[in-house]
Amino acid sequence: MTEVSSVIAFAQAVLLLACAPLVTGVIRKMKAMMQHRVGPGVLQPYRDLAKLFRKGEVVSDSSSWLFRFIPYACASAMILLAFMIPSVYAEVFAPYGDLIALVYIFTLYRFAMVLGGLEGGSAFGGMGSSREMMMSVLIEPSLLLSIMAVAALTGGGTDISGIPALLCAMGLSALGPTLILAAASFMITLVAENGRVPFDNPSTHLELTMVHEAMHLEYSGRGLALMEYASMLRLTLFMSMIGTLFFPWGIALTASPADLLGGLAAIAAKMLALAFVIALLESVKSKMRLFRIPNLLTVSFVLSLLAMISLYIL
Amino acid sequence: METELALNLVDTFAVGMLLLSMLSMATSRMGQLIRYFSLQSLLLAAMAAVSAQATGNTHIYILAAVTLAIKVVIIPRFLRYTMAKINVEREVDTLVGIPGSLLLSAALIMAAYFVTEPLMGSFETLTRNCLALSLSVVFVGLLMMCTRRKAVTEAVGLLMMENGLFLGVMSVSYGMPLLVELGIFLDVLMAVVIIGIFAYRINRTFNSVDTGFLRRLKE
Amino acid sequence: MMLFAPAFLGAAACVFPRAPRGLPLALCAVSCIAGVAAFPMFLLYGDISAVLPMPSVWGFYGILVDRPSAIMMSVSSAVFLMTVIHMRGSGASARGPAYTGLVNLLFAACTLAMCADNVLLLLVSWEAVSVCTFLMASGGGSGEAARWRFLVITHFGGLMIVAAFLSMYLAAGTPVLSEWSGLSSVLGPAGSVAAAALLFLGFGTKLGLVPFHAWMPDLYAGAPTHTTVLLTTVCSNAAVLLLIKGLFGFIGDGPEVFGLSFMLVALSCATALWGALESLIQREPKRILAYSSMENMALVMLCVSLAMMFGSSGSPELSVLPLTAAFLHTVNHSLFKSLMLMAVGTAEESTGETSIERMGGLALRLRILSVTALAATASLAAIPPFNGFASEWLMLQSMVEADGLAAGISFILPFGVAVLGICGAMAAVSYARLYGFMFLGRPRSPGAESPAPVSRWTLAPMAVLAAACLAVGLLALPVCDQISAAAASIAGLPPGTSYREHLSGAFEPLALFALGGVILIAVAVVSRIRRRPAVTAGTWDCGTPLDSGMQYSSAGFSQPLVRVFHPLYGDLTETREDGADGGKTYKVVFSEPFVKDLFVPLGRAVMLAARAVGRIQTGNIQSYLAYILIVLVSVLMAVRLF
Amino acid sequence: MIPLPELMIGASAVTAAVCALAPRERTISPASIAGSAVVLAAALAMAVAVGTDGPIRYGPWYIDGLSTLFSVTIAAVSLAVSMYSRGYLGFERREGILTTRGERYYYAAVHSFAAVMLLTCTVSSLGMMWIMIEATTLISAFLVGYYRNEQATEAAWKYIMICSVGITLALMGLMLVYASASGVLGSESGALDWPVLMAAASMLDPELMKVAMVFAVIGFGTKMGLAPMHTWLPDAHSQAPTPVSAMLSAALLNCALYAILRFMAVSDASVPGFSGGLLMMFGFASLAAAAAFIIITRDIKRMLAYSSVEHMGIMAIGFGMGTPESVFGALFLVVAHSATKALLFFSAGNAIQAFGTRDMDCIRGMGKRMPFTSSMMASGTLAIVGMPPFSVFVGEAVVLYAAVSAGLYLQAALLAVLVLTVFAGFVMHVFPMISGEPEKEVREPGGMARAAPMVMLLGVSLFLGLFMPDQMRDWLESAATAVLGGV
Repeated sequence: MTEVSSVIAFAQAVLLLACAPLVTGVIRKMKAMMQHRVGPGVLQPYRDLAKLFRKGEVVSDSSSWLFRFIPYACASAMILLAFMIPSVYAEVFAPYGDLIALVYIFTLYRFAMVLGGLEGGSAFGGMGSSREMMMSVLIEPSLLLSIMAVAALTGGGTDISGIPALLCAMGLSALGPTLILAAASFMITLVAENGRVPFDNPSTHLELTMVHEAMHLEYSGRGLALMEYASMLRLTLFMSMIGTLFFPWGIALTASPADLLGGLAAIAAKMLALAFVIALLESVKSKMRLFRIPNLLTVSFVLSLLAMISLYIL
Repeated sequence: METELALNLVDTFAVGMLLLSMLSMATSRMGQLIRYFSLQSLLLAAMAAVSAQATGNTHIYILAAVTLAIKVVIIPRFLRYTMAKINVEREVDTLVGIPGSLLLSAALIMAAYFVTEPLMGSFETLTRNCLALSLSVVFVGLLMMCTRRKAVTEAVGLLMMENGLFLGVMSVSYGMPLLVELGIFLDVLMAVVIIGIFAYRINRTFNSVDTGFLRRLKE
Repeated sequence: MMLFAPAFLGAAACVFPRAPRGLPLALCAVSCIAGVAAFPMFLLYGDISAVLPMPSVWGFYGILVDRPSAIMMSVSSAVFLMTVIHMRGSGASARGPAYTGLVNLLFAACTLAMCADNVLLLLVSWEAVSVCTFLMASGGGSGEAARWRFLVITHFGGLMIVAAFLSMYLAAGTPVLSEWSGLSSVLGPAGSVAAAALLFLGFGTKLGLVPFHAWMPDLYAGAPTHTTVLLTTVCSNAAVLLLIKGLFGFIGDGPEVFGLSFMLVALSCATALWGALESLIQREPKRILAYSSMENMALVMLCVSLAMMFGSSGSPELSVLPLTAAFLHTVNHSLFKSLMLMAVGTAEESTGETSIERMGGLALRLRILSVTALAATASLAAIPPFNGFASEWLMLQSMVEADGLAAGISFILPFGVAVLGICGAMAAVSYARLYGFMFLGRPRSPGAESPAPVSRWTLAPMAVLAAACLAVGLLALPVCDQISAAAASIAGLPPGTSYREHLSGAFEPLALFALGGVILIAVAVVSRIRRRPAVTAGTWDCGTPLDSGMQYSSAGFSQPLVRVFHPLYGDLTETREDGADGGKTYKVVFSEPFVKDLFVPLGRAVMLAARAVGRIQTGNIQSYLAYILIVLVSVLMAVRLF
Repeated sequence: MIPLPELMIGASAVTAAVCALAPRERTISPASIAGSAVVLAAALAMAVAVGTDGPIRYGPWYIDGLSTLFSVTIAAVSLAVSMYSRGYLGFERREGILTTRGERYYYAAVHSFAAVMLLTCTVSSLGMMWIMIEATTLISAFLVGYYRNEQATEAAWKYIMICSVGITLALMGLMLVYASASGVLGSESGALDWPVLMAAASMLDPELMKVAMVFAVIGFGTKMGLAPMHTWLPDAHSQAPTPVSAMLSAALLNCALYAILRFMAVSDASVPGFSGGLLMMFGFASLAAAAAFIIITRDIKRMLAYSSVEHMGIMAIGFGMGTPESVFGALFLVVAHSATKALLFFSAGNAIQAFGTRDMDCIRGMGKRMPFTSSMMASGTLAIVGMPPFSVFVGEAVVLYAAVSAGLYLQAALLAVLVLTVFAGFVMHVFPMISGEPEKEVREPGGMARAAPMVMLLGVSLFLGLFMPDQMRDWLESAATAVLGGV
């Protein structure tokens, strides 16, 4: 790829990095409006991160070097992904972005977070980790399957930057059952992976219901800031993956400014729509009982499997 | 003497031997049993003589003599001596009971005839059914060993098996090479002596010659 | 040939128990170095071969080091070397000359099995491997019962292997293995299917194929650590190499084994899932690792059977990718599994505890150990950029490759991906659990509170192995070039064929993870700016002081998953009874269903049959004579009638 | 040329006499060892002579590769036995079980036993052969009943009774063969000499030969220990003095096998495959029965006896298949089994004398207290259950190979499964004796006289398992041709 496109790819990655807190803020704001609350401004997440970044750090005496290392690992894994996933322009900066690597880097993130949860030696961390792990057993395969289904649909292999272009080229003929099923399964995965309602409630610290927050419990100051930022970034990444891998129409295929503007508009619109959906879900549904979560996850797994199979049956 | 008579004689002797082993199955007295055995051996010797006469190979005479010496005279003596030495009570005690063992031996005799029936054609011998008869005697002897429990009775059963065998040897194949026959006789003698010795040992260690007591070695 | 002199010298040295302490180990190390040199030597001189002048019953003993065996030998010898050094460190040489001698023998046997060029030599050395491992496994305790099971099961496998090789020898007509190829044409459809199945199952008994895995957990838990290490790495390498050679080199993947390959795929998937499931609930680290070996080897066998499927469905050139994946994963497995086992063994030795319920907090106390263990865990859980990820990535690639095949087979794609995904996730769970409860949190027992210091000899080989794990993960592609050449040479493909043209999409782990590294450094630097020193305080305890009992237990950790997959586990008997002080105790007992419902009843049945037959030995002479009479009469009757 | 057969037999007989009459008791066992060494040397020389310039055939002798194979095996076993007996009897003498008279008696019996067995394998007349086999029974009966206690007497009684019955039935078979042969050749023409018989074999009456073979296989099979006629075997082996058990198992059974092989060669010419079928049937029966008994028995010597039954079964199967490979393998198995089984009996003897019991549940912790014996027993066990690199494995593998190549897949599978069962039973019994902790204080009965033969036998088993020199191969193949009916 040429220098221009690489510069653009770099720029869009930076854009993603920059907008991640904003996306979270937007979702929170929408939610508040749906619940007839005023709610904090959309820039609130930036302020929170800044505050946390300024604060001093307190670490548990039972925690080791790993505990201090984990925030860096999580944050940088997500940032790396930001360079692997296209948003505005159908090229990525990271050399040879690969779908399988992408999924496994998400696993890395989860793994690190779980270990961090176990570090404190308190009941909460362990509980959060164990629940996270229970969910991941079903999340990971469906994530893998749904992404591979799209890859197989395009026939372009596991190269990320190829997929949007190929899908666009296929036009509406791509909108077959495979894509629909895969997208549906991916949507469920998104909600579960990012710990939103009905799987988990990001805004509570009630011991019995929380999953992700329980693992963050021991972090503070900059460590917490990094963790929080990483999870915001993860949400954004998932959303932009839906926008570019499953419904890429509108993405800029060439580096011409017009296309790029169109792409920017398109991704913004998609993000807003997704944010609306998530906010709606969180407003109308209540959190599930823990042991009913697997049922929903199994549904997403089966959906993704069907997506794959439908590719060969139909 | 011409072969007709020889044939009849051999047949008669053979049948007599079978009869004797049936009788010894039927008897319940040790002394009687040994007497029957020596009588059977006598018939064997006589038959050997006759077939030697008829076929004219003379070394069967020697065989007849040896049989007479060993089986009619020495072995019965030795058995009686052993019995006297280890004072066995006179009854033959059986596992199956006399009628049962008689029926069984009748079945075995039929089996012997049935088995040897296709072989009859393959001899130009003086007699056709001697093979069947010898097989029957062997079977009956073995049956006696299976159904009688005293050490001495088992020895007699073994000896009767050998008689049946020699019946076959004489009648079917005019005896064997002399050396072999003598060796066989030697072995028989030795076997009986050794069996006697061990019967004596059994009696000494178990105070009985009832081999039904020998049941220590098993899984 | 000079290369292997030390190997057999070392093997011989063990025979003299009077030899000074440590001499056998030293000799073994020498021979290991010689073994490591195998691959470089191969690159320099090409095939190395040698023949012993003394004839055996089947031809002359000969060895041939071609590319695949050279690679496997080098890797295995490297692992072996590390193990020997670790042995020296952890004072296992105190086990006495017999043990170290057996170590030498095992090395010789494994090396010979990998490079044997004569069918008898191969069979002999393979069985010798089983015997050595059996004799080395005498750990006492729970292992004893498992040893017999191990020996019997592996002997069963050995018989299957013997049968397979005999039939192949029959077809080939020559005992020289290097002259065997494409025997399926001679064996005929049925014959080649039978031979392939026998090979697969036979080696499967060593690799823990369901249901032959019954020996694994107990043996791993009972045997000395180094035995387990060698068993699960070096022996498995030999098994995989021989399996692939046998299936693709000797028999050849013709269309006749197509149906079989489906069954083998199914069997391997079942094994992988079972291993992943069972590893979730084990309490002893070594048991967890036993099941994880089972799972990893099942993935290897899955790749092998996939390759069979591709080859038999008429596109042999595709089979190079799965074969490469299989080889790569075997290599990786031998690296990270040996590392993990050594770490666990060292931890057990220094804490004196064998249950993860009684460990914890070691990361604070044994820092270097925890770092190496983390590398091993990450590789086990296929976390990028470690080598476990590289091989799983290659496996997924070979799955994607099925896309290009006829519709019948491309079905494999979704299922295979699903199995891989679930196995990977479960593996991640159980290794997170393993590492988290061994090294993190607060110590759960006095032993873990103050572990004994670990010697440098012990740490050095582990550090080397950790580095190797990372290196292979980063340099996956160049490594795969070598391996795929080997795979192609076995599968009889033209030497030019590389796995690369079958990769879908382009992926350069080195570049990607370099970028990742840059980012990591950047993040670290940024967050160091004007940073206040961290304050250390107690864990947040909601105001009630934490005791070790309030820590999340490993059983509790896996409880949600057990709830999800409840029906698949054996009977989990939950007993609650009142203690002396009226307190409630609650425990969950898992029993391996295959042992409980298959092997134990089998043994009982055999015992009953034996007793039934045993009755004929009544001890009564009359009945013995009666047997003779009956047999005689009945046989005579039979002859007369028929 | 020197008359080797006479030399061999003579040396053996003389040794027996010397042992019986030696003036000073200290000279007895050296004399016996030297004597059996001479015998072995003569046997080997005979083997070489036969190997170079064909079968020896004069006077009463007919000696071909088969004969030399068996006689060398017998001679080697008896040498090992007389070496081991030195240590074994020395122990009993110290225990006060044994008197000088008993020792003379023992050695004389052992050597005459050996002499008779050697005669069995070298005479040409089947009749003489039969006589010699009966003689082995009569002589060894005394050895079996050597310790005159209850069990020994019982064992000896069963042994002599059952074997005499069997041998009588064998004589019936012999008689029938002779009858049909003399029908062809006319009497007085040495119609019992094996070469002569073989020459005329194809003309013999098939019906008759069938019945004859049934009698011969059942009769000699009783002596060889084929199930269900094997019943005497465990008793005799367990009650005899251990060296004698080794001799019974490693030499005597081979003699009976040899007799069967000679008959089989004759009958195959007239009714091909019939005797093979019989042998295979009894072989599988023995294998199955032995597997069961090995699992349930608790007496170590009985277990070894049953394993002899098992191996006789495998050999019977191998000979029964009747292909060159299978016969080759079975013959190899004869040698391998003799070496290995003798080794096992010796190590069992050490264990029994050390622990004072034959009950395997009472023998524990040998590995710690008796390293040499336990290592020998371990390797012997692995060898006898067919683990490479020992020779039994090669034999079984060749038989298996022959079965597969003859297309007898079912039989091959059955063989493999039964061998596996035996393996399980054996391992289950033996290795607990080695591992574990000894209840009482025991010490290794040492001594060169014990160690040397065991090491020797292990070496033989190992070497034969690893290598097959051309001379050995030629020897076995000539024996195989003899079995398959070449004169």
